Amino acid sequence: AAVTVGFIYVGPKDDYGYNQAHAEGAATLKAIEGISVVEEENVPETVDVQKTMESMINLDGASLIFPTSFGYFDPHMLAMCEKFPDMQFRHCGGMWNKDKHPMNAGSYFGYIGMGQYLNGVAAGHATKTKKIGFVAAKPIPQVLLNINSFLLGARSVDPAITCQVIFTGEWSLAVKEAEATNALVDQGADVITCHVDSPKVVVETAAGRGAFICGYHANQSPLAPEKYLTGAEWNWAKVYKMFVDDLVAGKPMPNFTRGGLADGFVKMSPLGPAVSEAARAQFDGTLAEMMKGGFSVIKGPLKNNKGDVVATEGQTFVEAAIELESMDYLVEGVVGSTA
Amino acid sequence: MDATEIGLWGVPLAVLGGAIRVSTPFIFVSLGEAITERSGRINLGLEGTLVFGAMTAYAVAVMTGSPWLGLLAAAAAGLCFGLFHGWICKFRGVNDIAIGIALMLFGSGLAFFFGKPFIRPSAPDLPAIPFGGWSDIPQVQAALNVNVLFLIGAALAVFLWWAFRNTRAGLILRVVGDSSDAARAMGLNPNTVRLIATGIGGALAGIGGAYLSLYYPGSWTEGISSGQGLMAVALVIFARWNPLGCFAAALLFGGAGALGPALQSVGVTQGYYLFYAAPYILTLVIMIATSSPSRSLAGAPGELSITK
Amino acid sequence: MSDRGKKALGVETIGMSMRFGAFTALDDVSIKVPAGSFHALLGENGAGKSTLVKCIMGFYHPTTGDILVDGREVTIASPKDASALGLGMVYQHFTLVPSLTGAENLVISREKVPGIIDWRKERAALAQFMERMPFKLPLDVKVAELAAGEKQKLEIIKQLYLGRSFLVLDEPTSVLTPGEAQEVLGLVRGMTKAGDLTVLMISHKFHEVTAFADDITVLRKGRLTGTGKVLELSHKKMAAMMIGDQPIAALDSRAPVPVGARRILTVKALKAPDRTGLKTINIGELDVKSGEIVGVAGISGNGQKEFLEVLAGQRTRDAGDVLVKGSPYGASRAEARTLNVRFIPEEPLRNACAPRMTVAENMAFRTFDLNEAGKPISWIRMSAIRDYATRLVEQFKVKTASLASPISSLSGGNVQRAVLARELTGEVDLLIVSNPCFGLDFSAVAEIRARIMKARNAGAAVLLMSEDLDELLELSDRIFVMSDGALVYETPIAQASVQTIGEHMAGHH
Amino acid sequence: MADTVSSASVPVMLGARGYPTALEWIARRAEAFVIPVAALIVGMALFSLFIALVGKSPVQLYETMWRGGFGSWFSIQNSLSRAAPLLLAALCVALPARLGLVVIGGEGAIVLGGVAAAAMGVATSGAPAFFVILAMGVAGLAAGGIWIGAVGALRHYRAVNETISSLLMAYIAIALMNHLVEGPLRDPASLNKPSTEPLAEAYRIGNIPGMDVHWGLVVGVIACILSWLLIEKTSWGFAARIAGGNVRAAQVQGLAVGPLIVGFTALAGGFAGLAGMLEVAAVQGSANASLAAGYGYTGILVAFLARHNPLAIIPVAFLLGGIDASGGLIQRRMDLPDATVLVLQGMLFVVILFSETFYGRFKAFNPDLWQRGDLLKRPDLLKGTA
Ligand SMILES: Nc1ncnc2c1ncn2[C@@H]1O[C@H](COP(=O)(O)OP(=O)(O)OP(=O)(O)O)[C@@H](O)[C@H]1O
Ligand SMILES: Nc1ncnc2c1ncn2[C@@H]1O[C@H](COP(=O)(O)OP(=O)(O)OP(=O)(O)O)[C@@H](O)[C@H]1O
Ligand SMILES: [Mg+2]
Ligand SMILES: [Mg+2]
Repeated sequence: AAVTVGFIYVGPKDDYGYNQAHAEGAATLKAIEGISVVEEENVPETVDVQKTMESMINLDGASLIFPTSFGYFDPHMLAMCEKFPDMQFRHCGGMWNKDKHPMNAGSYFGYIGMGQYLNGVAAGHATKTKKIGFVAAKPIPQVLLNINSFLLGARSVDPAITCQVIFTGEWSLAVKEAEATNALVDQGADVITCHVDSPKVVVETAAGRGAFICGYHANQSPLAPEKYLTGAEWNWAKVYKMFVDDLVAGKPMPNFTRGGLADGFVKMSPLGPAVSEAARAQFDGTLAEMMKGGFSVIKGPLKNNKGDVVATEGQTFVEAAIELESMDYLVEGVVGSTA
Repeated sequence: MDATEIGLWGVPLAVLGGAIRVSTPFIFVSLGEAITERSGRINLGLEGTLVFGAMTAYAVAVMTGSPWLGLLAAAAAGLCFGLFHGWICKFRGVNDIAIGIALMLFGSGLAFFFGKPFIRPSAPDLPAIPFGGWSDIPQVQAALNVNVLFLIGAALAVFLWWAFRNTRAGLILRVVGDSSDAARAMGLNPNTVRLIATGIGGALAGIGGAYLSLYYPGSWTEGISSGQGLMAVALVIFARWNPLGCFAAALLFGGAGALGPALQSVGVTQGYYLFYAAPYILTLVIMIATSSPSRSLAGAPGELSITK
Repeated sequence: MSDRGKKALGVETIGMSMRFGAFTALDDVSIKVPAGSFHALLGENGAGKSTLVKCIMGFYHPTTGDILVDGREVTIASPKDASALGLGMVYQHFTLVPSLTGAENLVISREKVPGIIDWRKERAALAQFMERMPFKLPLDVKVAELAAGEKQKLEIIKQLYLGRSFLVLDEPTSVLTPGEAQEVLGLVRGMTKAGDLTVLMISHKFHEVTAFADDITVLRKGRLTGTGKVLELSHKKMAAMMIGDQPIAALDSRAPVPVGARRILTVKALKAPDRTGLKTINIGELDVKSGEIVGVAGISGNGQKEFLEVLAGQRTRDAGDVLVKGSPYGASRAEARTLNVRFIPEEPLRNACAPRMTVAENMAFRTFDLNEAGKPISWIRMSAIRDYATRLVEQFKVKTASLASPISSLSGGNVQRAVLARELTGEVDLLIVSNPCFGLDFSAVAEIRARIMKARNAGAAVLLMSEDLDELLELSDRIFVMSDGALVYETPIAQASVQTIGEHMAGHH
Repeated sequence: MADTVSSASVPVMLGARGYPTALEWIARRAEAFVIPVAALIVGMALFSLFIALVGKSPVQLYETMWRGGFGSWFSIQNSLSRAAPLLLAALCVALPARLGLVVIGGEGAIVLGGVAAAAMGVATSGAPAFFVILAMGVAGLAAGGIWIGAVGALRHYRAVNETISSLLMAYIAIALMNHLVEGPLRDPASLNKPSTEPLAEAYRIGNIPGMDVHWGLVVGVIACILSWLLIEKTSWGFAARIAGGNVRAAQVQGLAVGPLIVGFTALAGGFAGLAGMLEVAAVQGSANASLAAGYGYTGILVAFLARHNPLAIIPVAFLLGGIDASGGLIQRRMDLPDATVLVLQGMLFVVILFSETFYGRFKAFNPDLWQRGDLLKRPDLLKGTA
């Protein structure tokens, strides 16, 4: 009566980033009695992923599948949900909508923007040039929220800070990420973070140029122990265990799962040696406030970097606010454009 | 102007720095391929060799702690790939282009297969020489932090250019590449010469891979190359088989590649995808402008299948 | 070798046999070429001449047999060994490297080339060497840019530069003008007389043999069929030794060109760039009438090739008209078809065939898109193509293993025959031919010339370009000379003199 | 002229009237089957060695592969699904190859074909399904055709090397696609995965009845068959083969080489564009970055393995799809990395390509040889002098 759970990754399992974070979560399930885990890496977002899901069900007997990449959802996972109504599918990304999507589908995601805000707090204290940098893959809402959070965190330290962003256009493209990092440092940014699938290159390049780093996806501090301030990490182990526990217990699994720092979906890397006492204090204070709930990164009065108001005086958006999921602006202070 | 903020000057500086940083793998692969193609064979598999070289260099550097040993290992691995290509293509009916494509797959496959355990550890970098000491602008210093391999690549380009016409080995290579019959009549064995040339080409591609993983971007990931090896092979045709041309083409390509991020960093952000395509567009435009049906591909080695 | 006093080497083969698979190309051939002699090796195409000399040069390893050099047995495992012994060869097909300059070609062929070449020193040495040669050649341009005659001279100069004591020449004069041939053979003849050199020449031209050689050896189907002193042999005897007493195709007698014969081809004020793009060719006025062969003579590299390419539609023209039967002709397939124009370029395997396609397919190039009624079709029928090819193969006696063999597996003469079959079938109003007999033996040559003459007598207008003046004199009704991109001289055959034509070819007018 | 061949002796060597007998026909074809299959077996044996060296069981591996790629109706459908886009992608390489061109940038045509089809689908939205799908197909064909046709035109009229220009243009096409999908053509509702507006369900292409494989497979197979007919059976194909065999010969024959090159490259690109359209209409439902999935590059390999024969593309693509399909199961069952499949493919292909050297070497496959003894080795027989 073993339960088989399938994981599908879009890139290599060990990439020091997005896929690794999921694979580490999956690995914790392997230890659980009665659960067996099957995994497939480097699966493109084409008919291949549909066939992989199908193959996991048909040949491995998987009854719960986690397709972890964003592009797997529509149409690939949805097609499989329809084809296998008795199987459960949970997708990482938060696109499930009870009006549109079947009940054996579901999505989970974490409010990692909070983590980027905390990154920003650490960065705000560390920057001397008052300029911080962000290497981003594509201008999509999740990435924009991270960029904005990073800047706003830094501005909570010093409102004069600006953040330069460079989009690479691809989720994983080592040389371009390195070039982007160099360009940011050349323009004076002295704290760098990123939102790409594999932050290893960004971290190492920035550290090599003497800039401070805030990590993303996973803990990259071993790559640059001196320069690493902190990082926003996923804690998928907690999420996966929760789903699997439900499955084993025969309880219906939730379709729409979100969580942030307080829920343990997201965690921060331990603060590095370069973080000052003042920074540590503000960081801990903000974290404590977030853990209480109700913390808003985006709150009025706030303009975007084209001068339009995005939040009026008194308007606040908590981490779960639905509006944040269609963010299409960069806030004032971010140098860059959404298209 | 703020000492740390160089504004629009960042663009030319980034292009210069980018040309120096990004071009090195292109230089090595295209010089290696130039040697191979001058002997009358084309090895499209250098993409695989590049990736395998990157993995080998990184793995050996991690295990021994010496980037130089890593470099050596990458060159040796590349040599093996090159020799294999050279050996298998001597058989009648075996298509060098097709074997190259298969080896591209095989090289990348082996690299990914054996490279898994080396994604996480960090390897020591190859050293760079700071040529920017005269300036106190950190950006200039950074741009002029030149890796030894770049310098070796530049020297190699000049050396090959000279050697193709002024050494026995260079002339023999050209003889074999231009006419197997003539070579045989001189008592040369074209297959042996091509074997050696493809081997050297592979070794240089391996070194290019070592630069990727041990210097810039300086880590081992499966996406480390993203087609640079294939592009470098194409640049050889673009450079008309001239080593100096290969060097210039690599610089052009590296510099143009840096344009996209640099423009974004100074606020030119609209249509960034199109900026990223700059190296390709530029190369294509130059190709079109410099080609003409009446003097098609001057300098193409006569035995080269792709231009026959 | 200088210690022997005289430099020339004698070479002997004893019982030389060479098998390719089950086929015996050489069967127990013993020949003797004494030091300082000029020896001619004769035989039909495929007789084994090239095979024999390639065995001597270490290019092939004979199945059995020995080689003696100056009476001593030697082992020649590779062209390198031959070269070390002082043996050299000018191959039937050029072995210069096109993308290298003349100087580079010479230096790299030398046995001992230093690792690093000091070009200043080498150039000086080369200049000094060239002083002693009877003809001048530009050594600093790429060989690819040289004319065929210049290449041939360079090949020979290369061997002399390498200081050969024994020189094999495999059909050395096929691309040279009579004057050039005279010059080149005269030079080596002189060296043999002086005892500096021994020459073994393969040739299909009896008059050259008579003029320069001391002795001959004849091969036939791989066997030695005769030797003798040139002084004691007539051309007829030589021919008999080569082919036995088989008949040779005779030219049809030439029907006189009717007075009012229709003008078929008219070329007026044609201008086109030459292959370097630096000069232009300029054909003032040329016309060819029905039932007439117009020959164009010229040293290769004087624009004949470009002129032909314009006529064949491979080169764009800058100005001028090409008219066939009065209508403008742009060499499109439709025009060639309605006007019955046929074109046979030189080296047909390189210029008129797809080497890897089958014999049947190659023979169908002109007609594959027509049905029996001559109407265009979209669907080709392989059976029709095969039937057609079968017919032509029979008619023109093309020797091939099967219609499905690639045409590149055919011998040179048979490729030529296959192309002739393709182009001479059906109604022909205008035939443009270039060097149709290059490298073929005299019986093949006779047959091809007979075919051309037959086409003429049947009413075709023929424009014949040839580097072989004998051929032009034999076939043409009128001869033009092309020099420096222009037609500089015209003569009816009756008044043609080799002397005057030669002078115009050389540009001395 | 002197000739000892009696005119009768030639046809005798050709068989009755120059036609091969059925046995001859089979013998010639058998070579094209036996050699690659033997190579496949040798390649797998070599790979067994590799697998044994890294400490896994080759037996289990092949068992797994069989199960994953070919062993059941599900696995076969899985392989066929993966093979479908490769058919059209491979034609983009094989057709120009018959003209002597090495085009390696089919990926660009696929991507642009997909974008054009998606845009067309949105533009004609509301019209009857048949019309919309047709319009999308035409848009995909046209976009891909123009893209690779341009490569052919540049080659013929400006002598720009087609290998490098097609590669460059593939990168440019992908950039253009990303630009369009994230910019002018972006559906504002496509939040975290920028895409064009989704096609309405009615305009999607579904599965082949009774199969879990979309119609793209049928389109691909038909395209391969049509291409084969075009090349082998029509006068245009014949003309193209002449041009591919020797451009000079084609020019001398007055064939319109330029239009032939542009036409064939455009058709080839059109097929690739159609592959992009099918990805959009049958799989993705909109155009987005997933279009650049590398089919164009895999297609190069398929075409070369098929020796540029459109019919041979079909089994080769199926083989590749099967290996690909079994790759997942190998990862899951044997705890081997995904790269295992790349290593296997690389090894197999090297061996298969190497096996080309054995064509024409075996007497059993060569009717010329078994009819009249060792003919090829005895030109004297061919010359009728025996
Ligand atoms: N390298 C080779 N390998 C196999 N067969 C060859 C090779 N070279 C030539 N042959 C065979 O030898 C035959 C004759 O070739 P060759 O070109 O020497 O003909 P030839 O004797 O000059 O004939 P022709 O009188 O028609 O010019 C061809 O039919 C071909 O099958
Ligand atoms: N490499 C080869 N493989 C097989 N057969 C060969 C090869 N080379 C030559 N032959 C055969 O040997 C015969 C003799 O060829 P060879 O080239 O010596 O003729 P040749 O007398 O030089 O003719 P030509 O006058 O045309 O130059 C050819 O007819 C051909 O059948
Ligand atoms: Mg010969
Ligand atoms: Mg011959």
